[in-house]
Amino acid sequence: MSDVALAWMVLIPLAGAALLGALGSRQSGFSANVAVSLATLAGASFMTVRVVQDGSFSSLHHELFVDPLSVFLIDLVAFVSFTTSLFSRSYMRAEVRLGHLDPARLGTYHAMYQVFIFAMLLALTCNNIGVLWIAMEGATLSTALLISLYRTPASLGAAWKYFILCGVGIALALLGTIMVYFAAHSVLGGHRALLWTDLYSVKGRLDPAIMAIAFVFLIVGYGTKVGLVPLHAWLPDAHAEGPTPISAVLSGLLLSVALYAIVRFKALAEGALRTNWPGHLMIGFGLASVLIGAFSLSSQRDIKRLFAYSSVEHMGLATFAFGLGGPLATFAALLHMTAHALTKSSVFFTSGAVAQTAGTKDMDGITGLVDRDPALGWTLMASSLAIVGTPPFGIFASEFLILIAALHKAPWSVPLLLLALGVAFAVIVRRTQAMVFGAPGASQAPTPRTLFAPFAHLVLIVILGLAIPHLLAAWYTQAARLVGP
Amino acid sequence: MNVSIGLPWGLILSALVLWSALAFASPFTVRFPRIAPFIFPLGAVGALCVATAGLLALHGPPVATISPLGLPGLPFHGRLDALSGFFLILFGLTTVAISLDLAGYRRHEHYPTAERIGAQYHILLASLTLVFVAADSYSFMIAWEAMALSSYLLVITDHLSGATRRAGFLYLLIEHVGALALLAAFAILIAQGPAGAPLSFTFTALHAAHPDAAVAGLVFILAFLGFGAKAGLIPLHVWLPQAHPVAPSPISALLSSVLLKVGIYGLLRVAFIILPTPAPWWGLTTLSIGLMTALLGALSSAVQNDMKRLLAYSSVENIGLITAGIGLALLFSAYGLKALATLALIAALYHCLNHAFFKGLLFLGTGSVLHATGERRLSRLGGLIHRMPQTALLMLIGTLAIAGVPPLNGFVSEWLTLQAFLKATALPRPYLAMGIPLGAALTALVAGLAGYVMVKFYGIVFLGRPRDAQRAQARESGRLERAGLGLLALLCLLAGVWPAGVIALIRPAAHLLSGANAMITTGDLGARVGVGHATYVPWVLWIALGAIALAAILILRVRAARGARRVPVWNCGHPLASARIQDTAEGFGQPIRDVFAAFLAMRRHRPAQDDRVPRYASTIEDRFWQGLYQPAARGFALLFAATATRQPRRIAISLLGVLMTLIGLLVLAP
Amino acid sequence: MIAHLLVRQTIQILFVIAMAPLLAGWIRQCRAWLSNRSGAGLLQPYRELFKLLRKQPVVAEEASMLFVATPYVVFAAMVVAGAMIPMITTRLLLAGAADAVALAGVFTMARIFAALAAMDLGTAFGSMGARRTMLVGFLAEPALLMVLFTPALISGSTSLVVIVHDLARHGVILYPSMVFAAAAYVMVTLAENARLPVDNPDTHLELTMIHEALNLEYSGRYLALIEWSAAIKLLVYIGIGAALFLPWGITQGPGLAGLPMAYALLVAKLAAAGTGLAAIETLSAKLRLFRVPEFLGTAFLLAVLGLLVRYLFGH
Amino acid sequence: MTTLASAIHLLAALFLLAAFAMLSQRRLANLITLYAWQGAILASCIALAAYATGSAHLYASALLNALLKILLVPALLRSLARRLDVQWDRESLVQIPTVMLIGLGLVIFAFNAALPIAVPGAAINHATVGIALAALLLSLLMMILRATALSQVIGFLALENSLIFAATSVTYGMPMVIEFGIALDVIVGIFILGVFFFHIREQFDSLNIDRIEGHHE
Repeated sequence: MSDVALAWMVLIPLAGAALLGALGSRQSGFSANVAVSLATLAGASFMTVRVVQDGSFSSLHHELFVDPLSVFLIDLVAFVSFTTSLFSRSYMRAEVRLGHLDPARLGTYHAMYQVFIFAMLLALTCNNIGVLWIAMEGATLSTALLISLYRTPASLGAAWKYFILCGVGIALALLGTIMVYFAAHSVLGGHRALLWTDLYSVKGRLDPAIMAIAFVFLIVGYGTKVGLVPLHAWLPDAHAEGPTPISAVLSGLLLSVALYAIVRFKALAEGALRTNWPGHLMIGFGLASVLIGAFSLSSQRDIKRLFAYSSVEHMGLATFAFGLGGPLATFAALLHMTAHALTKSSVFFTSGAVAQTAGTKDMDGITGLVDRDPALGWTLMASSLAIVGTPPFGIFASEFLILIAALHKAPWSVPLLLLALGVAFAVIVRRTQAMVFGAPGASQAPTPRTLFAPFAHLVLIVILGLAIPHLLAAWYTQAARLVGP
Repeated sequence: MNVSIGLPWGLILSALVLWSALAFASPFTVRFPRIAPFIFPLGAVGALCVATAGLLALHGPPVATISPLGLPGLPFHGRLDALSGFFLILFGLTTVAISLDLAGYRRHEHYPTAERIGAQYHILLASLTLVFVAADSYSFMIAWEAMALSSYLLVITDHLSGATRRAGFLYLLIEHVGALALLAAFAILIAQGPAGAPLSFTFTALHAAHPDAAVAGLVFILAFLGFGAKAGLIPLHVWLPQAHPVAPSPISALLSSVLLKVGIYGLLRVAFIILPTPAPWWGLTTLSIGLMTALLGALSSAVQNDMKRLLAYSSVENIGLITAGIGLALLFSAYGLKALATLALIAALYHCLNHAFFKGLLFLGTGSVLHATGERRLSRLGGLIHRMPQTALLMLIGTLAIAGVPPLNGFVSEWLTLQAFLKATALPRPYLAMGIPLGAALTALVAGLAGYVMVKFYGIVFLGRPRDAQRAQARESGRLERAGLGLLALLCLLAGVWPAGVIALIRPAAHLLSGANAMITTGDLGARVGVGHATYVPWVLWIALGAIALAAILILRVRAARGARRVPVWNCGHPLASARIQDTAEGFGQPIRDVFAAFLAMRRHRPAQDDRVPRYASTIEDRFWQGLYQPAARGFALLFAATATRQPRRIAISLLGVLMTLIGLLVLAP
Repeated sequence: MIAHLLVRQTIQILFVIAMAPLLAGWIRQCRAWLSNRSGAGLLQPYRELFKLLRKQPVVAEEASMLFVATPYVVFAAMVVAGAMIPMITTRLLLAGAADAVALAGVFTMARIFAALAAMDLGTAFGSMGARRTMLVGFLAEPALLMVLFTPALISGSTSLVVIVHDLARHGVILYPSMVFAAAAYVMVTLAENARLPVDNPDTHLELTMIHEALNLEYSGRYLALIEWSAAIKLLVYIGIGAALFLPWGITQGPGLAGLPMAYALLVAKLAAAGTGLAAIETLSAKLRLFRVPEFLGTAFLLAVLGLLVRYLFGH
Repeated sequence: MTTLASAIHLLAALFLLAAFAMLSQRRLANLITLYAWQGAILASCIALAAYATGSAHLYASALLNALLKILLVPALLRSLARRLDVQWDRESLVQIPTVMLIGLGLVIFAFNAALPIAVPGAAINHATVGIALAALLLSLLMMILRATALSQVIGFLALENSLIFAATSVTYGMPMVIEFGIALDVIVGIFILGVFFFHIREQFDSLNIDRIEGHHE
């Protein structure tokens, strides 16, 4: 019966979307959103218990399945979407009160939020590469609407850019998917040629030439969504112009889910090609993203753009690590995905609250937070220190492991990585210091908001850095075995 | 290794718990002012515990422990050996004094109170302890960065001033660059293990890695960069003279006395214990960098006009001397002269201890002066010996100690260092044997400069007459502050008169590092310290000096019919118009500026003939700042600008990028 | 045994204290003769000292304890230094208390105290003098150390006793390295004792004076102590030179028998050195202050040359 | 079978031709017509494939595509174009002949890229993959060169056409669920675009992309 639980967990947000759409702009929408997310979280934990008891399983005639690689991502999505809904409850209320947002759009906002969550959960749980593609497309469409929520010229422009670029990317990914099907078609034939579980069993027998081209399309396609350089043009605008909760889930979840898709296909392609050419491809993309992302930081004045570029850098790091391959690197990459998801969302919560309090997103206009609002100031400080990888936060652990793995596999890349990390640290900390300390600027009326979500995330990140739960570690290790050659 | 929670660990854990509690409690002193007075004294108690633990750890086998925390398969390892023990003692004793002094700060409202810095301060103490006892690279890095961050927060306590923020950021930045170097060093060692095998981060495992010469050299360079950045060796010293002055004085004391030594500790730990036998060039590099740092520090401190900057540069100088000693030890052990290596190490560690004591004393003293006068510029101070006689007396001890004159402690380590230099003739390479005594000469020059600097410092701050009218109303500092000063002064005297006692503390550590006993003898009620036939017996000197001075006083006083008559100053008949005719700090630095003009980047503003208000100003800048850091900053700025302009803005361009990527990859596809 | 040591020690201390003014007088006398003047006689320094001691001292109102204490400290330091040098015999109570390096340290301490005391009253001359002495001091210190290192390396120890013992054992042979060292040592001695060409001891010319500027404000017994310890310092320096470069005739044996002979020899050495000093002072002109670093740099160079020569010849 | 194959090849060639025509066409109404034609070619191609394999779901897919691409989408686009009254695309910065040359280069490249994909037995696949790829690159080029939002969208739809073409004619059809998914996405996409356009219009009073892009930095 717990097979059905999986389906339920996926369907909860969809149902919630309908409900919230119906609720429209009523105040109850906020709490209802939280409730739906909580329900999703409950479903996810139920599913997790099942996985802990008896390993990975599939349901609905192998249409849905869960394995160590996806289970922690599912939990991550459920958890972060829940905390984000908590945050958005207070934040969006304030936005409406401050007159930034037309209350009539709240219905769309909440509904699309849940659709987005649904799409990501579907992408993670589905066993069918076609459905995976549909889910990613759905995520694109829903977020396009969310990004343009404010209907300001800037937000519309950003949403348009996002729609076009990610649309093209997704289309390319579809061609890749078709080619994988084409390659598997002659081996498995028919519908089974789309199922992960079956594909993995025959990955050695897929035609390498086709798989190579397929992987090119897939990495370019889904890579656009991950925000790999040079396909990242949409990312800063989308993060900067969308509502803050959406920036949080975009950076924290969507990028990771897209990377998840790439990683699965990479395993397939490497199995077929019997070389780690796909890995090299990912290493290249990863390094480019790390370097460009880090170097682009210093010319940003908009607080959310700054952290958007830091997302480019971190996703690049994860991609790089996945590209290295091998148990250690993959372990590190998965850890990095998790830590980054938690940290970056907490960073966006805080910086959104900061922007709301200061009344501007321009960092030059924000000073002396720690005197005006100590809790907020210290949270921002802690979050940005966490994102630049200072211990004891989790990102430090993953970066350390990635360095070691890189020294094993590609020593030449280590100086570049160190350079990028140093630059990112310098720029972000300098900006944060300027915002947190100094004389308080023009004092805005502080808006009521809860810092519960960032606090919760920070606690989790510290746990990741000091003592990774053994269950999680076990998952990572199994996932690494699954993905690794 | 035997895992146990013995008495030492018990003490350390209790100190950690106590400090965490205090850190947690400090912010609440606003709401409950009644607990405020107890915060820092309790912190001192914790420091005492740590010092005791260090003392216990000196003798007896190294005690290891494994914490429940940690990454999977990587619990945090702790290890208490003689080296940790020695540094824990240094840290504990100094911190007791500093905490006492801080406790005295309560009455000054806009000075660091428990409410403002209690949390950071006690977190810093805890992380320092962890750095000294960490036995695996992961927990070491965590403690290391926690230390860096908390100290950074302490540095920018007065964050309203832009200069403070800049200095704090520079500190944190260089700190982190160093940390990245350390990270790389550890990662390289860890990656030495077989690819498949489970990683092990413990220092013992890293030692077992046995990297080949090239890798070991690379690791040494990286570690040297990392720990050098912490200790303030050139060219990474620039943060030090900026960060130490802007911090609250007790914090400056902690930074100078303890945090710089952490860099030394790490260098010793990596170079002697973790890495295999050093190559000669390690020693040579360390030695020359150390000597250059010492010279630069001494010269720069001689030309400073801000009393805390002066002391900060003097810290650079002392760290340089310590590093030079370590370099000597590395050279000796590279050529297998273990006994001599031990001698050099004892000299270096002795100087660590001394510097902790007298620099702490001096910085705390500047804190008292700052309270009394609210003035840091030497050109405004003067004559405080009349206003705050007790502080002045204690500071005189510190001044003489750092000037390295017998029979105080500064001289003992200088003496040992010179003895070690003299033994360098034993080195098999002639150019080394000939060159290194010149190092001894450089050391002597630096010591002489230190004397010059200290005369300038003490003479201008405490002697003469107040250069500024409203500074004349200074009050003697509080009882607790003087207690802190007194404790450190006492330690200076003790370490000066009873070298054998100190050497007994150092010997196990040095032995652990070099693996041999030193050719160094102590005797005569534990006060004689000898290298070969050369001996130095401080207490005999004390007695002889005292006896003769006493005899002179007695004879002359007895014979003198009348006591001295108090009159106005003679001054060759010129009446003393104003206090402005006294020599200024600038004036005192003038000879140095002229003799060593080549080493200093100086800009002078001279009055023109027709100036209404003629003013003379000269600013000294660090050559490294102009020559190294500004160009680097410009380079990065260019790089960033280039990247920013290359970002695709238009959708069409981005799509073109996608197309190009696609085509390129399809071409590449196998 | 201890008794013997004590006796020797006491005699040497008394000798140093008593002889120092005589040496100063002798040098003045020689200078007078060399410039065709009939000097004030050998005993003039004693007369001056006793006169000063009899006078009531005046102390400035602004003076602190440091100002009053310094003359005693300096005096004690100089006497102790004199007591430790094996210039008559190597068997001294205090000989083991400090080696060559510690000796240099004692001098530094005295210098620092003098400088601080000079700054105590906040007069322009005082702090100027302090600045200059410290300058000369830290420039002379490395040179002095290099000089001391040459014999120290020959005999493998910085202990003066060992050095004297070792050098004397080889009988009358001249080490080439020691020649350089000796030359350097003479220059250092001139600088450290504020003699020409570095400083002119018998003028109060404000712009050039170094030593005199320090004790402008002293009078009565304080001034006497300062002058006396200056004299002792000169004697001690010459004594060290004698011990290092002319170590012959210094008794090694335990008995008291050799002492009179040794003292006679020492007096002879002092007289000779004094004459030499007077000659140098008469023949050379005062250097301008900013030439002093060059002067001491030369001394340092000579000392290093000595060191290198020592490596070349192996002894 | 061979006649079928040659027929499919012919249609494929026509498909590519349509893509070229759209690349060169600047009048919006004609563009939409061309899009409809391409849809028609696609549908008939799928029908042929269905006939060849005799699989029921390919017939369905052909029907679906015909409805969508020949009737529904063009109608929507026309109404949009009318209500936003845009008829002409602005002069693009690259001349039409140059565009044609670039397109030719892309086609050659696409064919070469598709060469390694040779599946034993099915001769048609090889060529059709090349054509699908070529059509895809051409429509991407079109999106790059067009300056109004609406024509960019048409380029996007053409791109999606070539995907369907690949899906159906290369592999004789993906499973139904995919095709429904794709169809759903297309419809939703068009609606969202419609919403967008009106907002963009009221914000920028034009659909020119450079105006839209001018705003965020």
